[in-house]
Amino acid sequence: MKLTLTNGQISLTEKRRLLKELGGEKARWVLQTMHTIRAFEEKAEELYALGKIHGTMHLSIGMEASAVGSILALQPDDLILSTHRGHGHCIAKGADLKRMMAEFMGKACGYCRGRGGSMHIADVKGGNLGANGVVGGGLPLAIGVGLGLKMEGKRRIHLCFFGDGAASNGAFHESLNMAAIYHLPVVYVCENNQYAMSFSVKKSCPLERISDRAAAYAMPGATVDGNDVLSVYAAVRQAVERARQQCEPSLVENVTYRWRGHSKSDANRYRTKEEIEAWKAKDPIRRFEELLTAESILTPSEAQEIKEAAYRSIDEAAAYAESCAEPDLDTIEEGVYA
Amino acid sequence: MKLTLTNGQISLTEKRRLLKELGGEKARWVLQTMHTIRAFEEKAEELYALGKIHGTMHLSIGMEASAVGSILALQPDDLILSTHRGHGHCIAKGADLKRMMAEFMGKACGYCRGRGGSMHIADVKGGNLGANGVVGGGLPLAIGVGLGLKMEGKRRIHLCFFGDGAASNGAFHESLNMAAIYHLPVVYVCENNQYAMSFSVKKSCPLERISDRAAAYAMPGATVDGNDVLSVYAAVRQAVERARQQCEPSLVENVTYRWRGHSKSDANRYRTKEEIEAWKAKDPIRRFEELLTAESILTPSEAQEIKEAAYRSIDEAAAYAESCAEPDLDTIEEGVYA
Amino acid sequence: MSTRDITYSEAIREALRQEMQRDPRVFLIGEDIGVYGGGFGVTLGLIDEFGPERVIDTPISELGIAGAITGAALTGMRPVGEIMFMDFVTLASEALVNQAAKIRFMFGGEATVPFVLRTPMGSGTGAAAQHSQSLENWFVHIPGIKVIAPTTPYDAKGLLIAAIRDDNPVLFIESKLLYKTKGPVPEEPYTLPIGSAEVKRQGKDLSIIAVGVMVKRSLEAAEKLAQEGIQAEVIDPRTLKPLDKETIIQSVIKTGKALIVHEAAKTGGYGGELAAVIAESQAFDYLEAPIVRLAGRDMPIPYNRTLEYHTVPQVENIVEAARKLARLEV
Amino acid sequence: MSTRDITYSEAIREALRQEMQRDPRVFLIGEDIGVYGGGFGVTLGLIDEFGPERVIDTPISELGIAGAITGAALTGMRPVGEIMFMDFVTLASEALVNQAAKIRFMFGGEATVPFVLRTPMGSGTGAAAQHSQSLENWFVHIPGIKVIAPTTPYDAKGLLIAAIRDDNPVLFIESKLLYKTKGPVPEEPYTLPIGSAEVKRQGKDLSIIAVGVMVKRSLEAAEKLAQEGIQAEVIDPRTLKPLDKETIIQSVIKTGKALIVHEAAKTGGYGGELAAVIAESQAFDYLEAPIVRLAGRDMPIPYNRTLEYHTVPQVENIVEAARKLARLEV
Ligand SMILES: Cc1ncc(C[n+]2csc(CCOP(=O)(O)OP(=O)(O)O)c2C)c(N)n1
Ligand SMILES: Cc1ncc(C[n+]2csc(CCOP(=O)(O)OP(=O)(O)O)c2C)c(N)n1
Ligand SMILES: [Mg+2]
Ligand SMILES: [Mg+2]
Repeated sequence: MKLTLTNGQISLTEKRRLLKELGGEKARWVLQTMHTIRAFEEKAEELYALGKIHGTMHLSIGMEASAVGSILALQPDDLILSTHRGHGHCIAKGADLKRMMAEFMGKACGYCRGRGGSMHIADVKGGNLGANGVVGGGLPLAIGVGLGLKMEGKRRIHLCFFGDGAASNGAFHESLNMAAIYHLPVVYVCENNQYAMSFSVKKSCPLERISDRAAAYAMPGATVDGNDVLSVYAAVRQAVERARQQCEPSLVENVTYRWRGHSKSDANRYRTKEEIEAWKAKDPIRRFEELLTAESILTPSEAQEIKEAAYRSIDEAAAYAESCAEPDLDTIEEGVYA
Repeated sequence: MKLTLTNGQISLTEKRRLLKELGGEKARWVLQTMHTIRAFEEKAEELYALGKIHGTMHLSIGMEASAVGSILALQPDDLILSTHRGHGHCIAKGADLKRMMAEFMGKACGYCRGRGGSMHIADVKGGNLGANGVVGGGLPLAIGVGLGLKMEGKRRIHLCFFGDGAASNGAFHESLNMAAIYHLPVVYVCENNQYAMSFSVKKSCPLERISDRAAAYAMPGATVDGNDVLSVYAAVRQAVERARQQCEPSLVENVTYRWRGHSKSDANRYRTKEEIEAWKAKDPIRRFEELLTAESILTPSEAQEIKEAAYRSIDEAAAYAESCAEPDLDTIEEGVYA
Repeated sequence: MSTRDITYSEAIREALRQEMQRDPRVFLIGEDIGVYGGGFGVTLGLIDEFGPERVIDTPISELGIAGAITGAALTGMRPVGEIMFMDFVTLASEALVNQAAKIRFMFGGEATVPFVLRTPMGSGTGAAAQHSQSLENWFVHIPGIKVIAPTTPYDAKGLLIAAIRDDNPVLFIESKLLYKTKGPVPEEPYTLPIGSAEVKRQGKDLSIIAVGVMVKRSLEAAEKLAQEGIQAEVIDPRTLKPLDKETIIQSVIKTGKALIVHEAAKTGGYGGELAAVIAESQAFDYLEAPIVRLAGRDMPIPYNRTLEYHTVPQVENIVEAARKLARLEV
Repeated sequence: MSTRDITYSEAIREALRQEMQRDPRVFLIGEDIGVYGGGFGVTLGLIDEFGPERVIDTPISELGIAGAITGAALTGMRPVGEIMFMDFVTLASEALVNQAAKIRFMFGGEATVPFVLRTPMGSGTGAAAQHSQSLENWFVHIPGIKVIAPTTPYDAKGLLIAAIRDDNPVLFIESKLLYKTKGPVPEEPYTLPIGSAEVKRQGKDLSIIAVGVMVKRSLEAAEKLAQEGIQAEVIDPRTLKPLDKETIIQSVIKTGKALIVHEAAKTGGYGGELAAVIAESQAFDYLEAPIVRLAGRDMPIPYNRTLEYHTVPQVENIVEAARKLARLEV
């Protein structure tokens, strides 16, 4: 891909250009959405601790730029497939926070009527074809979504998220190969957060960069600093253009990190506190906020207001979700067949 | 890999060097084994037409150099995994022709006691862990064979054959990746005969060379003229050395062609007569024979004798196989469990 | 339009062609289904009519195929996939079981996954252990998938059209040994109800419930049994899931004896489901003898012809089992 | 050495440790089984004792794991693989079904494939549709594989050691909800026979045959039923394949009533096999009532706690079904 990167980042000049192009409103949306994702997950954690959410969940705190920067490059009617660590994708794609939180609480008014929970939230009307409890589970589906959109002929494109762990699965190979040979409008976004559960990407992949595997499919690939929202945007945007204009797939790797454990049952035995702290210092939200204030797009107090608005929206969502009813037991078998 | 190739071939000088190193006996073995494979398959075809062999079979006529050149690089106690098009591998690995032919006829004295047939011949004692009816079915097993041999610590190595079609399967990705990250003594040999059934490798793979996919696993790869037995040998030998000395995997692609249809039910609708004829002109057996006579390693009449010996051995094998008994119906359920 | 005698595979091809003509959202995807016509020639010629955009050859990527039909269905298409041999649905099963079958339910009913996945099952072709399996019960066991296994050209066409128009993932299992069998099939498109069994032969002495090619063998067995004065009723469930339990139960109430025949390995097979459905129903009170399952042996399919023949039920085995059951000798 | 109370997961870990100490050919391979200790902590600490060469973490490559154990077994090793959730055996099933299960037979008996593949099944953890399945009947249906599903720490240790020493591919299914349950387990290594059921509770009024965590629930139900004067016999097959039919049949002959309980979806499940085994046996003549299957609903496991609870049999459902059956109200 035609990207000039230093340490995975586009230049400051390029960032300025992009900010200008995006305009203040979009920039605000980016910041607020990243805050919203974090606020959502912090709230979910809190409610989990209180026993109001059960099961398990996979938090993406620290990875917000990957979700938001990627989806910023899409049109509203483009389609995404998400992952088990998909709350950020869902929110960035425009999901209703209330229905999302209600789903976490297993309520009838949740996106899945309480059937799915964190791992299966979908917002089909909003273009999110679903999180996935199976690692790499979305990758084979991406072939079909790409085929369907290509046949439709409306130049809609598809963005498929997956993790560094999923890149070791056979599904990755079949999906990228078929997208390449059929010339499908698919953007593959690998969120490399360094680990598949406890298995370091350094162990699972013999290459420096997962995006170098794009070459095996004659596809362009790029690896960007996944904690830099504008670099993510710059890379994914190119891939989106290629998908939309040339109907060809690409692979973008967002290098990032999850601050929390893998799921609700992780003792963090496979990594050090120092490593976590070092990554926390690269907080994608703080970095973008600093850029916006440095570039005088926002004042610090405006930035603070945006953050507060995000947290408020989550409080409202949680309150709404708590007020929702449990699914009716009589409806238990609904939805198995159409 | 460190190979100087022109049109996929090593130089004549290098061929001479290899021939000298191999010596006359090995060279004869190579020629005779290629003839034996062809004679075996021609006989199998004949017996099939006579109704003495049933089911289906996948002939490798035209691909003999790939099997023989690859296995020439192995030690007798090295292990191979073969494919549905595996008669050549089996013979080159030293299988008893009588038991092989008996298996084709479904006889009790066949390698699989008549249970397996063409697609499942194994010669476990001889180091052939079996043909495979599943395309790419051997690839996941190769991980385990490599692990087992590595743990054994006797520097035995494993060679896994598969086709161009199998290279599109997820099994390929998982196998090569795991062999790479665990540093396994595995040589992957892709027999690219241009088609997966009717699907051209030009359609299934967006790259010129399948071996370029080795890079996705930080593994060396090479593509050689698979109809040139010494070039195949030269490449596989390097991969074998790497496996044996450094305990690291490699990928070798032998570019070749099957003269016959995919199986017994192929109307050849997907390719032209001209294409088939063009490849027949590259007959690996004739080429090697010409080299040996040109280099005065064999006289034409010696070459003729070798060929006749090969065909004789197959006639004997067929006669033996015909004389064998059918499996006893009382034993039908034997072998399901140990 | 009129009714002609055509083969089972022609009937399937006709259903595909007519649905593709009718509905631009229908497309085919699978290995070698284009010029090659598929492993058994079922799709032969369709690529000439509909082009490679709607008759899509794939690499050997069964998971990819299953994913492709699932994903395309999510975008509103109505794909028909093909897995060349049922043995290889193992490679596709993650997408079928964890994705396609569950998406609608997991998403609270807000998505539909309308596809058909065609695949041939069974032994009898000398193709040995990895090309001869019958794994229908695997998918019968998965909520969210429908499973159809037609046994006549007429049923094949009507049920395939119904399956394509159905809004759920449907596994459409074809019987290899039936591809060349002929029967009357109307030219025009028609559908048959999914979830309706057919009594393929009336009889009062025992009920034979058979799957796939075993329906044909059971009908042949019934002819022989008739010569001995035993009248077997032969029931073809046609759709294995949803199952038309009522037709089976009523038959067993009438005859008091149930013989279940399939070629899949006996243990863990669909015969268990059928036996249980009968044993837990009101037919229980009418049973005059144990419920008998005649099924494939619990072993892989061998290559040798004679061994292969004796691995799965044949007409004479059905005759014998039915005779014993009718005479209450079990 | 003595017998102590340890948990089901400790018992499994002890079996692994002791076999690894005894036999250098035994090694472990699976996702996050090293420092993480596996999805459910079962292998915790083993990497410290045996090192990363014998406790091998893998990428997310389930097919690779299944292939690795099959291939390693062919070289003479005795690997123990782990699939983190049974739902993901779908991804591994080609290697299990078409390779491991068939190799010995296809090769005319000239190879053995001695491995164990451990995997946890079941719902009850709020993990929803893709992390809660019970697919035991898939593998029961595959000739060449043995299937074990222990329900107590004692059985888990003895059967796992037996499985590791067995020369066949064995699927060893653990019940998530049992990991923390405790029971007496001898310290020294021991084996239990594969293919032997256990009557976990004696009773004369009805036979309950249960799988996995349902054995525990059935025993609890039996206690309650006893208070009502109903004596339920509870049978734990322990090894689902090979199945100890005799123990089940004798029990049903004694009680005249059979209640089958499992959490897998009812249709196409193992309950069908059990029902059929009874209905085709000599126990048929002793049956006083229809054979009852109490199983998971035919739907994916939902996330919501209440819905999840009501998707699979609970103690009170077993009590109710048993009561009805004992009173011949079915
Ligand atoms: C096929 C499959 N195997 C194993 C798991 C268990 N599991 C859930 S998430 C996960 C790690 C995934 O790693 P990655 O793809 O890098 O995504 P991340 O969790 O880091 O976001 C694993 C092993 C699963 N859900 N699916
Ligand atoms: C998993 C799987 N899918 C499909 C088939 C049917 N089939 C048998 S051989 C073959 C083509 C294999 O192509 P390739 O790997 O190039 O080997 P070749 O036949 O050319 O030697 C196909 C599709 C199969 N046996 N296994
Ligand atoms: Mg990760
Ligand atoms: Mg090929």
